[in-house]
Amino acid sequence: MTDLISLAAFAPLLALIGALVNGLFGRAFREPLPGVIASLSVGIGFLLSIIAFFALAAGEETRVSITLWPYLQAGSFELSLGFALDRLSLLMMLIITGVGFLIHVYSIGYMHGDEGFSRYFMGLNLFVAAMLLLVMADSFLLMFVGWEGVGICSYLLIGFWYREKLNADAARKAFIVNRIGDAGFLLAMFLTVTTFGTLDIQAVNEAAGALVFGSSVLGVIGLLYLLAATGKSAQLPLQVWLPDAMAGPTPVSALIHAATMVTAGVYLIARVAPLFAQTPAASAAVAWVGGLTALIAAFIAFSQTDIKKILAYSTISQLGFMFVAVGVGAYWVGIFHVFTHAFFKALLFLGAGSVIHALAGEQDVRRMGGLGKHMRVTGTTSLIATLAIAGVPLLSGFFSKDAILAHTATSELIADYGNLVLYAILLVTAAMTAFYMFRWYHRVFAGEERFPKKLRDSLHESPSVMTLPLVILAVCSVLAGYLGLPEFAFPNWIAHWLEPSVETPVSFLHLSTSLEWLLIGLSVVAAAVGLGLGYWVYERNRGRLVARLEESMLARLSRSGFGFDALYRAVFVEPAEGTASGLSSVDTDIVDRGLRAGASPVGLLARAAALLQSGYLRAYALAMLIGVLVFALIVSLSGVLS
Amino acid sequence: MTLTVILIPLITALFLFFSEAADPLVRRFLGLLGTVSTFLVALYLPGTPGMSSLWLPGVNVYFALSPDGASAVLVLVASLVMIPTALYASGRVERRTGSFLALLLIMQAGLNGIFLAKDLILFYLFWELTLIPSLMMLGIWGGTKRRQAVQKYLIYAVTGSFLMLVGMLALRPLSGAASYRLEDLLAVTPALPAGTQLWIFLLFTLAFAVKLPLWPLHSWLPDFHEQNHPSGVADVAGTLYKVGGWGFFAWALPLLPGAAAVVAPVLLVLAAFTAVYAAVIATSQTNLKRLLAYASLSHMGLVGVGLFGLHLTGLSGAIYLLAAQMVSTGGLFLLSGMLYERRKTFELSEYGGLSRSAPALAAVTLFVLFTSIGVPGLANFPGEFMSLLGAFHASPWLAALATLSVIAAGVYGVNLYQRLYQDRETQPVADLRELELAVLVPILAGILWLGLAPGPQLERIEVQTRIIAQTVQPGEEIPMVTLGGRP
Amino acid sequence: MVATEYYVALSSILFAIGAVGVLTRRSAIMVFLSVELMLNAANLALVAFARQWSGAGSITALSGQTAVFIILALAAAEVAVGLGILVSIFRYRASTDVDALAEIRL
Amino acid sequence: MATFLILAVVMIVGAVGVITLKQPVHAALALVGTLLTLAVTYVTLEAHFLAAIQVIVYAGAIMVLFLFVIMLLNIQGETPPAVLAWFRPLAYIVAVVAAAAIATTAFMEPRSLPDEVQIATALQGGGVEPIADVLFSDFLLAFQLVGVLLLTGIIGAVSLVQRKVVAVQEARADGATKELEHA
Repeated sequence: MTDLISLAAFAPLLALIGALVNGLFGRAFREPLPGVIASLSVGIGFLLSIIAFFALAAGEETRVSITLWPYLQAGSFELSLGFALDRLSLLMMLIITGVGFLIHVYSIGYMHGDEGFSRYFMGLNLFVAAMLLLVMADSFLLMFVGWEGVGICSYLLIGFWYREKLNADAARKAFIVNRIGDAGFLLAMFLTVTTFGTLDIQAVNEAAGALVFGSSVLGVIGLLYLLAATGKSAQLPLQVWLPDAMAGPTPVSALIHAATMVTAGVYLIARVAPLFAQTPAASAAVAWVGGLTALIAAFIAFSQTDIKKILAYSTISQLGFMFVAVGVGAYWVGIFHVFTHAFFKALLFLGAGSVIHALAGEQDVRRMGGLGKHMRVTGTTSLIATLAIAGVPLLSGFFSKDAILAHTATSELIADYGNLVLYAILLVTAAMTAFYMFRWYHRVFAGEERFPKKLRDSLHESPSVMTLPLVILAVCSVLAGYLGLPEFAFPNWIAHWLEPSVETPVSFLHLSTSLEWLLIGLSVVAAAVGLGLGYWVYERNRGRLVARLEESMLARLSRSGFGFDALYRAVFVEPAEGTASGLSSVDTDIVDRGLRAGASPVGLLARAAALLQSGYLRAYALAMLIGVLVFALIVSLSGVLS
Repeated sequence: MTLTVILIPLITALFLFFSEAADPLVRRFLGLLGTVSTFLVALYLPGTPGMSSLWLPGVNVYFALSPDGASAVLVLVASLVMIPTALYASGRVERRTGSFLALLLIMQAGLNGIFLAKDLILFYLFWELTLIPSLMMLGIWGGTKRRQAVQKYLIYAVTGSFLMLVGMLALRPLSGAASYRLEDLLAVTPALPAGTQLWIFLLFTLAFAVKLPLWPLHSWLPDFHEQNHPSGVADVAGTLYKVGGWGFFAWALPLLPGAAAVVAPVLLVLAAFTAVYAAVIATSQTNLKRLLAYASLSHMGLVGVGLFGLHLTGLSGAIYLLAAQMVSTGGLFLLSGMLYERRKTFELSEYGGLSRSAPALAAVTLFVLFTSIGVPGLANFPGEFMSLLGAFHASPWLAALATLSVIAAGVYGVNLYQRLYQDRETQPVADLRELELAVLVPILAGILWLGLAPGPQLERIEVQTRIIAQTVQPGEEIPMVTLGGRP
Repeated sequence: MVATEYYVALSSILFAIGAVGVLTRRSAIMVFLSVELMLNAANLALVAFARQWSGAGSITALSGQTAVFIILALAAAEVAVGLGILVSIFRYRASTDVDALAEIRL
Repeated sequence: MATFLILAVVMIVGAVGVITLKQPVHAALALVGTLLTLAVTYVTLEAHFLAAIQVIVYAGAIMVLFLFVIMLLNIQGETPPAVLAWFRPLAYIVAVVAAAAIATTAFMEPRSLPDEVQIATALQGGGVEPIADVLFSDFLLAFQLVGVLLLTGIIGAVSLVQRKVVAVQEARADGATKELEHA
């Protein structure tokens, strides 16, 4: 059975080969071939993952580890690279390769006619390989290899149309902010080695369990891993790069900046659950970072006008929800939300992609509207996704979000860190999510048509290669929810499935069933309020109310993304550039000239010595005589003779 | 066998000196012959026995060479990098190519000597021998302000090494060792009184800090690289010649452990500061060569951080990083040579959008840039990781400071790529030609080999690190051998 | 029989006078003469000590006098070359003033 | 003791004369006087052969050479030194201190003289035959080297003179070309 599972180990290799083939010979291939190669390599990876998934489900062992080759070795510190395929990593692999495959197919249509066609698919394949490496790694080091690998691929793909300075800057910003998170990851690894003596995740998890509850060193390790996670999952304070990352092609935003890469932070914390379970402080920090990010991101999403920027802030907000889930100790809930979010967010992005594709690159929602009539499939699938993300009951979003809310309310791990306040925040954010998603759907698909008339007749639905993935994703985003029904009343498959991988001593308050239903009711009310408000503002009053609010301070604050960009530029970027040029001039002027000045006394000494060579013979004779004299004195006085 | 690694380059250099009138292809063939055969010999070096014959009887100086442990690794990597360098030099240096190549090979012989020498005075001999060709390459083939650069480089290098010579010569009489060979000295010098150990170690530090280079003694580096021959070949040789780290690793730390324990924390501060300082400055540079100079200075800061952590992982990591940065920084300098050949300038402001007309060049540059900023899975990462880890054991805060250089490295790496290859297109350039491809293939192979399979090399390095870790017996607070095995 | 110390004192006085001559006289010839004088002062001391060491056998005693004999030969050769140089300098500079030759320095 | 004093005074007066007399010829003659008195002192020190040599070689040959050169170059007296005025007193002081130092060291350890008989037997009157014994036994190498030395002295003197002739021919040749140019 294990060899069936270990087949999945070839998935990253396949993706890598696909990337190499496209990279080296890409330009030689005609248009769709690179796309086909890339999609195939990811597709086969998907099949392998499914086989492994069912083999693992059937088999009795929960974890298969495959060692590759020894990597680092110094004294007692041994580290060899290897994969650890357990239920959590296989689930993630399914998401990555599954959603990845759909997006690859979609991209064949979307990138049609682009002159960097093969380069695009090389980047996408490389990304899938790196992401698989990240989730399959058995040690923090190999995870870090995948961690930076995805950072690089996102840099390559965000800056795909590198000729515009805007895209290149966005790519650079994403890379540098990710790099800050990676530095945090490095420090966390160092502390892990000094504390546990090894980087093997399973060993660390077991050892962490043995440590005293809430010990400070664990707290620091947790915080460092949190810093790494915020870098990659665009949470406060490192969330500024994701909105700009929309400069990349839309399928890239769908795959990387919605479904897979940004969830790496959540996966990391879930993977190191036993460690976080031991430090309520660090977990509370995770939860609060998630909560605040969710709230702020939702607020910013209100006023955004770019179709993809709204979805980007919505992603940041949903990631905030996942962080709260893993923060409060409900690790399977976090992964469950990752699972469902991957589907409907990818669908939303691909829908936006097909809208942009149809409107020949138009991304501003103010010049869209009423497209539902013209693009049937995109319209309906986007509607399903919007309802799902808004948390409308019986759709996947509702189940995962409700689970998060329920577990936040009943969490004991961070009970004394204000989990109820957090619950309230999340509830409000859920409502806000419903509102801005309704706004998004309405501005694009409903209401009067604001796009130029001449586009009207050429408007057509995207080709089937793009709409088919939309339909598949829509089906998934409806059904996915039923894998994780509320435990107290219904069979919950995903909790049971992830249990062995993330089992921790974390417990939750046991509520009476009536209270559970009350919680579910509350989340339904939140969704209803959000949607209703949206309907009242945009449908009934045709957005007149919004026009009046346009100039208010809140609206400006929201549009500017809470001023984080300006703040970071003023606090970090300018001073950094200032110190850089300052240090550079210090280096050339002070250190350089200083040392040269230090050498000047030697010059003085030389000139003084030259005086002795006056050229007068008699001076030389005198010098000789003095020499004789001194010698004679020494001999006579030192009593050598006697 | 070990002697042949030094003799082959010397002999080929001799032929090359007289090949001035010969046809360029003959020169290229000779250059390749020399470097490739040296590389092949270097491949079989680790197994072979060393040699040790009495050289200066009066003073008991032996001509002792032995390819144990880290020296074989460094010789192997240095000779690997030398192949593309010689090939590119034969293609790109116009004036007196024969003697340029000869100097390059003499430098390679000197470098192999430095790494293999197991006798202190022989080490010093090769240490100075390698300086001469480096100076001549800068002085004869350098840029407009080469004279000041040579003067500064000479003053720094020579003052440091002469003082070191004083320390070296004093070592044997003071300690009463049988000879200047490493094993004889190792038996006796650790027992020297703390005072003598300290001043001798400081003399050693002065010379090695110039070559490491560490913060206050580094200002020769930017000028050295800026004024060198635009093909970047002399810079690669210069990068190989940054052997201060090896000096500390093979000689200063093991011979004078008492002083090392006292001085190392101070040097650790300096090294960490150099790493961050240089990386931050690199972000603001507008001249390509100066930017690469500061980047390599930042790497050497990390090597220093690894060394002065006085920890087994750090020491092995520092030497591995030393080897890896030869390949990556060497590759970057060769690429800068290729860029200069296309646009005849190093000013970054005149570059832009080259990726459209030279995609292969852009891809390779990006790959080598990512290696240089320490992306895991590529050459620099294992060394950097272990160095920082070693330093983390010594002092977490300094290691944290040094890790900031990783971020600054990311900034200058990506900035450089954007200014060269992205944004609007300035002037289309030719893509990689076959000579350049042939030059870059060994570099890329080296990067992948060092990045993906550090295991065997680390094992060899560790043989020598173990000796140092044994002799360096700092106080309890710096765990000497065990890797933080605390439960 | 006069003690050797007196001869040594006398020779040192002559040597001092010769030295003053070398240092103060402007003309090269005069410097030459003073050098000869210093030379003879040295010879005197040698002969005085030859007598002093006669107690140690004739070989050691007479070696002092033989040394003087050799110094004489040396003085002759020295004067020959010295004057030759002097003549050539005179032709070149038409003056034997010592200070006039200052520019031979670096 | 009296003879020694007389000789000493004469010699010192002669020496002072050498360094003070304006005219070079007078100075040379003063030096000859000193040399002759020195020869007499050699006699009192039992060095008869040396005394003879001193008179013949030194006073005879070398001083004649000096006089010859002085006459040849008809060197006038000296003008006072214009340069390094501070130099003269310093020279005097240094010379006096040097003489005093050497003298005092001698007088600090007075050594007893061996008796008459011993001196006579050892020095055998400083005649040619005993000196020849020493010269050709212990000092043989020195003797040969002196021969070489004299040879170089001669060659040196001749070569210095030789250049003069060549220089003259060149001067004449230059002169000719100059006229050619002018013509």
